[in-house]
Amino acid sequence: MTPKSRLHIPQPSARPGDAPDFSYLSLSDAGAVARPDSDTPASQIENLASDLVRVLDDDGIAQGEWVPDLTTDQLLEALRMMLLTRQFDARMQRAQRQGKISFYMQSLGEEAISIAQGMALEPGDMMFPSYRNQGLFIIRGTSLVDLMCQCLSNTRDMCKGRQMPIMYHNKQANLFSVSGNLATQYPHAVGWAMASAIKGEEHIASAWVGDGSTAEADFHYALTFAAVYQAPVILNVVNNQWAISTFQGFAGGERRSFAARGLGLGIPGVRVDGNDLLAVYAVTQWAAQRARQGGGPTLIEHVTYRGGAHSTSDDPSRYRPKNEWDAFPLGDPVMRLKQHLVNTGYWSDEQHAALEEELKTFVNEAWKEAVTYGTMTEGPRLDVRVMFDDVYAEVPPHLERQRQQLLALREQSE
Amino acid sequence: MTPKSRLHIPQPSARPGDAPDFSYLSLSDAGAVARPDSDTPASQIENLASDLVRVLDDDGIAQGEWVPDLTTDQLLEALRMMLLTRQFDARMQRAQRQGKISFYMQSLGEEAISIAQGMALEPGDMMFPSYRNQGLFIIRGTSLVDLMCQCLSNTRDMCKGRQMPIMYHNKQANLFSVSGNLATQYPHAVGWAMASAIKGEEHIASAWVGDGSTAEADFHYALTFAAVYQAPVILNVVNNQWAISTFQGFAGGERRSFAARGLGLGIPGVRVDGNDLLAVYAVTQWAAQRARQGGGPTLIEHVTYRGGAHSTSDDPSRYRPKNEWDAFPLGDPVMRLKQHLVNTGYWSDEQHAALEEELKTFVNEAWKEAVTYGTMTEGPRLDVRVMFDDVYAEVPPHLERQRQQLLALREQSE
Amino acid sequence: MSQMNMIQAVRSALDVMMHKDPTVIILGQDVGYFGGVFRCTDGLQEKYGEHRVIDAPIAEGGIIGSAIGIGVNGLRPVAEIQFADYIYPGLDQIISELARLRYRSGGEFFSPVTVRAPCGGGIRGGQTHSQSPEALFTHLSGVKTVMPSSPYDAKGLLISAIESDDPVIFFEPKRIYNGPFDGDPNKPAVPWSKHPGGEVPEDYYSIPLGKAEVVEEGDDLTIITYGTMVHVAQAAVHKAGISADVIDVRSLVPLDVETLKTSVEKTGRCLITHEASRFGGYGAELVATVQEECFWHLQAPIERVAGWETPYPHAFEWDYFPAQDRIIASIQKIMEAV
Amino acid sequence: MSQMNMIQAVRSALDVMMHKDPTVIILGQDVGYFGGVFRCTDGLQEKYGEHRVIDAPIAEGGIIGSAIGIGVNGLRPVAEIQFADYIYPGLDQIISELARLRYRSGGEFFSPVTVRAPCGGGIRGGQTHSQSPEALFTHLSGVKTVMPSSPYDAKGLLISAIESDDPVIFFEPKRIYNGPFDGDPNKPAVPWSKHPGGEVPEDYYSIPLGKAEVVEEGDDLTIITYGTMVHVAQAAVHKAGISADVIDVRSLVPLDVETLKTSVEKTGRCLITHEASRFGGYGAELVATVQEECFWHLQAPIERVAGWETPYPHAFEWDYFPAQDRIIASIQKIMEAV
Ligand SMILES: Cc1ncc(C[n+]2csc(CCOP(=O)(O)OP(=O)(O)O)c2C)c(N)n1
Ligand SMILES: Cc1ncc(C[n+]2csc(CCOP(=O)(O)OP(=O)(O)O)c2C)c(N)n1
Ligand SMILES: [Mg+2]
Ligand SMILES: [Mg+2]
Repeated sequence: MTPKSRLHIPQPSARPGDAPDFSYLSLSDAGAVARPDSDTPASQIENLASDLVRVLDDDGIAQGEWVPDLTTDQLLEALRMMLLTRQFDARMQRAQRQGKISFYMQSLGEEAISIAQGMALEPGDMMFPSYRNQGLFIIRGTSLVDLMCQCLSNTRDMCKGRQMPIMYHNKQANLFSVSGNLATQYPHAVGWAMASAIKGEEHIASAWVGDGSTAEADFHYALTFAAVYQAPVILNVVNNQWAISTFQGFAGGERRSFAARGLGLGIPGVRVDGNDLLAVYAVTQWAAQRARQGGGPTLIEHVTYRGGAHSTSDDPSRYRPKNEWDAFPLGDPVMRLKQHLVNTGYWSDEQHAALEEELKTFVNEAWKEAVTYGTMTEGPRLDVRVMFDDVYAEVPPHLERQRQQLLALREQSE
Repeated sequence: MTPKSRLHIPQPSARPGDAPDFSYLSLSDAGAVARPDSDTPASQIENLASDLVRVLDDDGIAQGEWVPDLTTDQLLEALRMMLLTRQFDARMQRAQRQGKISFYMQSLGEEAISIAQGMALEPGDMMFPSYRNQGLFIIRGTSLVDLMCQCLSNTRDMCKGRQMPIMYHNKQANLFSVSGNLATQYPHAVGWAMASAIKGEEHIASAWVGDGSTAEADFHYALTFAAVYQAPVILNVVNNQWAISTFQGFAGGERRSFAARGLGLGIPGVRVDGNDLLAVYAVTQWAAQRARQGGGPTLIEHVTYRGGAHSTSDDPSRYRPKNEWDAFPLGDPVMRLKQHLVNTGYWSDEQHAALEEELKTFVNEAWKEAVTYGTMTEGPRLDVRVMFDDVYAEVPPHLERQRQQLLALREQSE
Repeated sequence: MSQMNMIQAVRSALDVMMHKDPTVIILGQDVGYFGGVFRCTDGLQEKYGEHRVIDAPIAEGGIIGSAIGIGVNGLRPVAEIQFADYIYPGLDQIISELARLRYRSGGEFFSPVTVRAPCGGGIRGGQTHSQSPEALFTHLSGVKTVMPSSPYDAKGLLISAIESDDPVIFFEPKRIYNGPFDGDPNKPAVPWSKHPGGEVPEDYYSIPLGKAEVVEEGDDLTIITYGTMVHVAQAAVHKAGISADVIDVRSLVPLDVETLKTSVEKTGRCLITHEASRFGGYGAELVATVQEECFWHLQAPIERVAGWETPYPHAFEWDYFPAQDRIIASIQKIMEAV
Repeated sequence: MSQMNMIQAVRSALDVMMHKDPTVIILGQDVGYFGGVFRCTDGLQEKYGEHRVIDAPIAEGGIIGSAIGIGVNGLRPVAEIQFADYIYPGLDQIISELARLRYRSGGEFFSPVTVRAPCGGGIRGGQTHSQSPEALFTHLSGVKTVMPSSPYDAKGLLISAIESDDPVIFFEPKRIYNGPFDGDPNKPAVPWSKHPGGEVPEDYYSIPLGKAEVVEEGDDLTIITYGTMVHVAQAAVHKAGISADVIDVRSLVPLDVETLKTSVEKTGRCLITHEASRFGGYGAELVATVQEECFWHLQAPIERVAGWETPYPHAFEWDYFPAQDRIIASIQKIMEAV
């Protein structure tokens, strides 16, 4: 073999020890991108897939046509929900470190996406989250205790002990079951939206995947089916720059944005500042309106940054600069909304600190309650009998037999 | 359920009984599309994915910047090869009707694509054909007898009786084994090209799929990997307007061209008149040069029409107008090249008719030879022993045992 | 009562269910305007509209994946995969999602998808149109797997599959779409009108999943099989001139162990046959189950007659197919054992 | 000789082969700069360059599909699938292409791809990081399937897999990456340095595919197993205080029938155990094979001890896992039979 090679290997802009470098990110100024009517044909708004819709400028002032109709109360509630998500994450991260739960994944730095979209969509709209959308569960009112009990696989676990932490669902709140398999929820969302259209209902569907997951087949299937049937669905790509150790270039992000992935099928793409709650809200509302009007799918790329490790099993210091997040030009979504509210006079550092304290206490109270339902190491434990339920709608004879076998064995050993 | 629905169902422009209508096809005039340098960045040539590169105009005159450097001898050879492909198809179609082979698929109307691309690529370039690329086998010198023997599953069958008709390969000629599974060859081509780049070789790969097959996962995988690694590969979509009974709208072709499918990954797309041998040749050369220069993949959409039934199992009169092909605005590739050659004075109707006769005889002679190696119903038959070969590199004991078992059974019954 | 072939019976099941339950919809390649490459959905789009009988892109994973979402939204999708050989791009959605959705969500979400796919050889389909991949599904927890051997069963079982809130993989042996087949390709084709299994009620009826059928009764031997091989096995039994129980498993998962047990305890001898290749095939589970349940009654080793451990070859279709001669040879071996 | 755990042994095999054969390349998610989520490729990219240890997009079908093409072009790809639970999007390329390419092309094309995937439970992975899907592969004609139970075997078998011109699916039981595991999660972890299987030569050596190993010899019973369960079975045998052959199948396909036969003919009793769920699992084939080959020697029904027929549940990992107590209960049942 000759050493000569033209195989292109994507290179991140910085590795451990290097200075962070986000010059590869193309940014628009806040307010710079025009807001077309939501029924504009896809072919006339291809720029939205390359530009970056931003509302909050560097001083936290809302700018331009995309400024959404949100009251101060709504904005304060959004801030509260983002902070709550962050406090929840921090508490659960700690629980994992303490050996109380087996695994955890934070959404640090990406909170604006779930909270804004949760606010922009209607309760009847169905959501198909990824594992980094805990904010959707929170904004849709899932109790923290329920979320914690899922992570604890305890007696109150909604999943009855069957899933690793963070694989939540909330049927009542129209939140689909999170899968451990990447991107599989994408065609589900499209199918759900197709059914909504078949039934003539107004509800739309929305799904989330990460940048890395766009390489999976289900991403392609979903886009194809959404385009063919003009399904009322919002397909979100949360581009947090990293999969596990590979940056978004390994998902094909080096040359075009992820928002552009559907253009070849006639699916409009919108690239939005994912750390700008106002922008995400506005873009989501736009896409939802488009879908409800019969305008079909929209692909939204949220440009953000994974502030923490991929999961509690990961150590990002092995593959990216430690301080990369600090250098991220779109900042921290919590700080940006806070700055906006402080600027507009409705919020202060003191109030913010007080809110943080209040939420910390709230989360700690929830945790205290959750562990009363059991942890991995102590307290009540789920009845092992449920292991054999729900494989089928009714427990078939062979599973009943296996259940009895196990119970007999357990009795014997007691 | 309410009858109300917004589910969009793609509708072909005409059904049996309707007048054919190709107004949905956007066409450029011959010579109208500029030819950029083959190293132009993808972002600057997105128009090529929407325009239609054409060289031969309605009078058969070659026009514009894409006129390739082909001698008259080469053009005459191309015409001969297209005609040979067509005669071969006709003969094999008849063989199927006569019960001599179990199945067949013609490439009627699509001959220019395989012949032009076979001429434009280098012998060391690896081809990953679909089942409708028999022209590639012919232009690369596979003997008709070999092709026929494959279809006959007889004693000279290159596949040793294991494949249905038309699943050829030609290792020496760098033609990969045709698969019955749609689109699976696409990632193979990309992988092959990656290996070429790893080894630092000049060879490129090329793969073909139909419009309908673009919906498969492998299409997406191939595009993603080709874009990420900038693999030296030409990815062809032969858009013959129909899958089996569904038109190209069911593969997402209603809003954008298939050539546009890679734009979101930064893969340049070129939409070409697939019935214009000169245009296909020119575009292929352009893409090959681009790949060899390290410019990575190109997606070529060949706009053509499936002149015949999908296969011998199909009856297209059930789902499309009988005379649709006659109305196809890009005509018949054979007639168009013929017209060009007649116009330039190097060819005549008489010569054409004589060539047809000559090739018919040639094909018939080949068929006569092929059947001496056996048919489904008579003549020599493949030794059943080979059924157990080539499952693994070496026949493992369990397969040897099974072979002996079968042979014992056969002896017994004699 | 009508005479129906298996295609008509499948179509009738779909028709009855679409009429009865407005949430039933069909999705698949060429199933709509065209009526399916095997004509199983012929006329249904005209009758029920384009929004209930839906032509799909050529993307098996997308068909199954979107069907799951459709099912979660309260409809009851029947997905057609054009050939069982092409179900593999949909395997991830079946294995990782469809089969485990109810379980992983603590029983709160489910999707009642039925996946229909023509399977099996004997139609000169070569290695890509002849496969019997049932064993890849029967190992999964959370899906049911069914294969009928007659029009009557096809309709009754398909109706149960569609009505089931569990996902069902429904394999249709295409070699017997038009008539029962005894394994001899040189004999003239027999139509279903000549077979009692071709008598099919036009209206609704269902056959419960999880019940095998003893299609022929005898004392000396138990043959356990399903699909096309039911007919081949019966012909072999007659030709061999022995008295055997021939059991059509029908529902591969859940398996009707009791029926197998009762029979093998009676006969003490057992032969298992299927078209799929032997190693790791569904027959292996049948052997394991029978030997676990009936060990003390067995008077001879359980024999398997199955496809060879090679792909299904085009030219050697009838050498590959586990035909009567191979079954008879095994019957003799079993009966000789003392 | 060195002390290696299974991760180091796998890495050593890759290193040895990359050094020996410049056509060997590695492709997979996070395998390059990072060295793999289980660190099996740590340091290899630095040593052999970015063009031989290649980070891949998150697309298992694309990894296998492109690896096939890479192999056809004369290189020898080793593809890593991050967890066996995520191999399903690649199944179509494995089943329809990789396994059958040589056959369908009359022996002219082939692709010597090795697919590595960590499998099995016991690491709190829940239903999506605990699966043992080997039975989906062992039914295929044209691929070989391997699962080692020690660092020594892992290296020797992986080298054979890479050298093989046949495609090999190579499952690595991740529960024993760092040490043998007897099935009791409450006991302190044992490192490989305390086990003879942790003695691994640093240089090239290979263990032929298709050969089982009798890891423990005895007279009363044969236990057939593989992967993590080899250690659990051995512990159970010791605890039960019986004398048993414990056979590590190692190469699931092709299967070393002779070794099984010799043992069961000697002992007359047989137990089969694996982590995967029982119905239609690889154990079914083992039962079928043993009963076919050794029927007249069997003094008791062959027992299977396997995962329950449910997905692998997070909270009930140790109830699901076929631990010593279940094996011992079955041993007793087998030994009591007369
Ligand atoms: C089908 C599949 N393949 C691989 C994995 C392992 N895995 C889990 S998360 C992850 C990275 C995903 O990156 P991205 O899509 O960008 O999402 P993010 O974690 O950044 O939110 C990988 C490879 C998986 N869960 N599923
Ligand atoms: C994976 C897979 N799914 C379905 C089929 C059945 N099938 C064979 S050809 C065909 C239509 C393909 O249409 P297109 O890609 O446009 O190619 P064309 O036949 O027009 O050249 C279908 C659905 C198949 N062969 N493989
Ligand atoms: Mg990411
Ligand atoms: Mg087509």
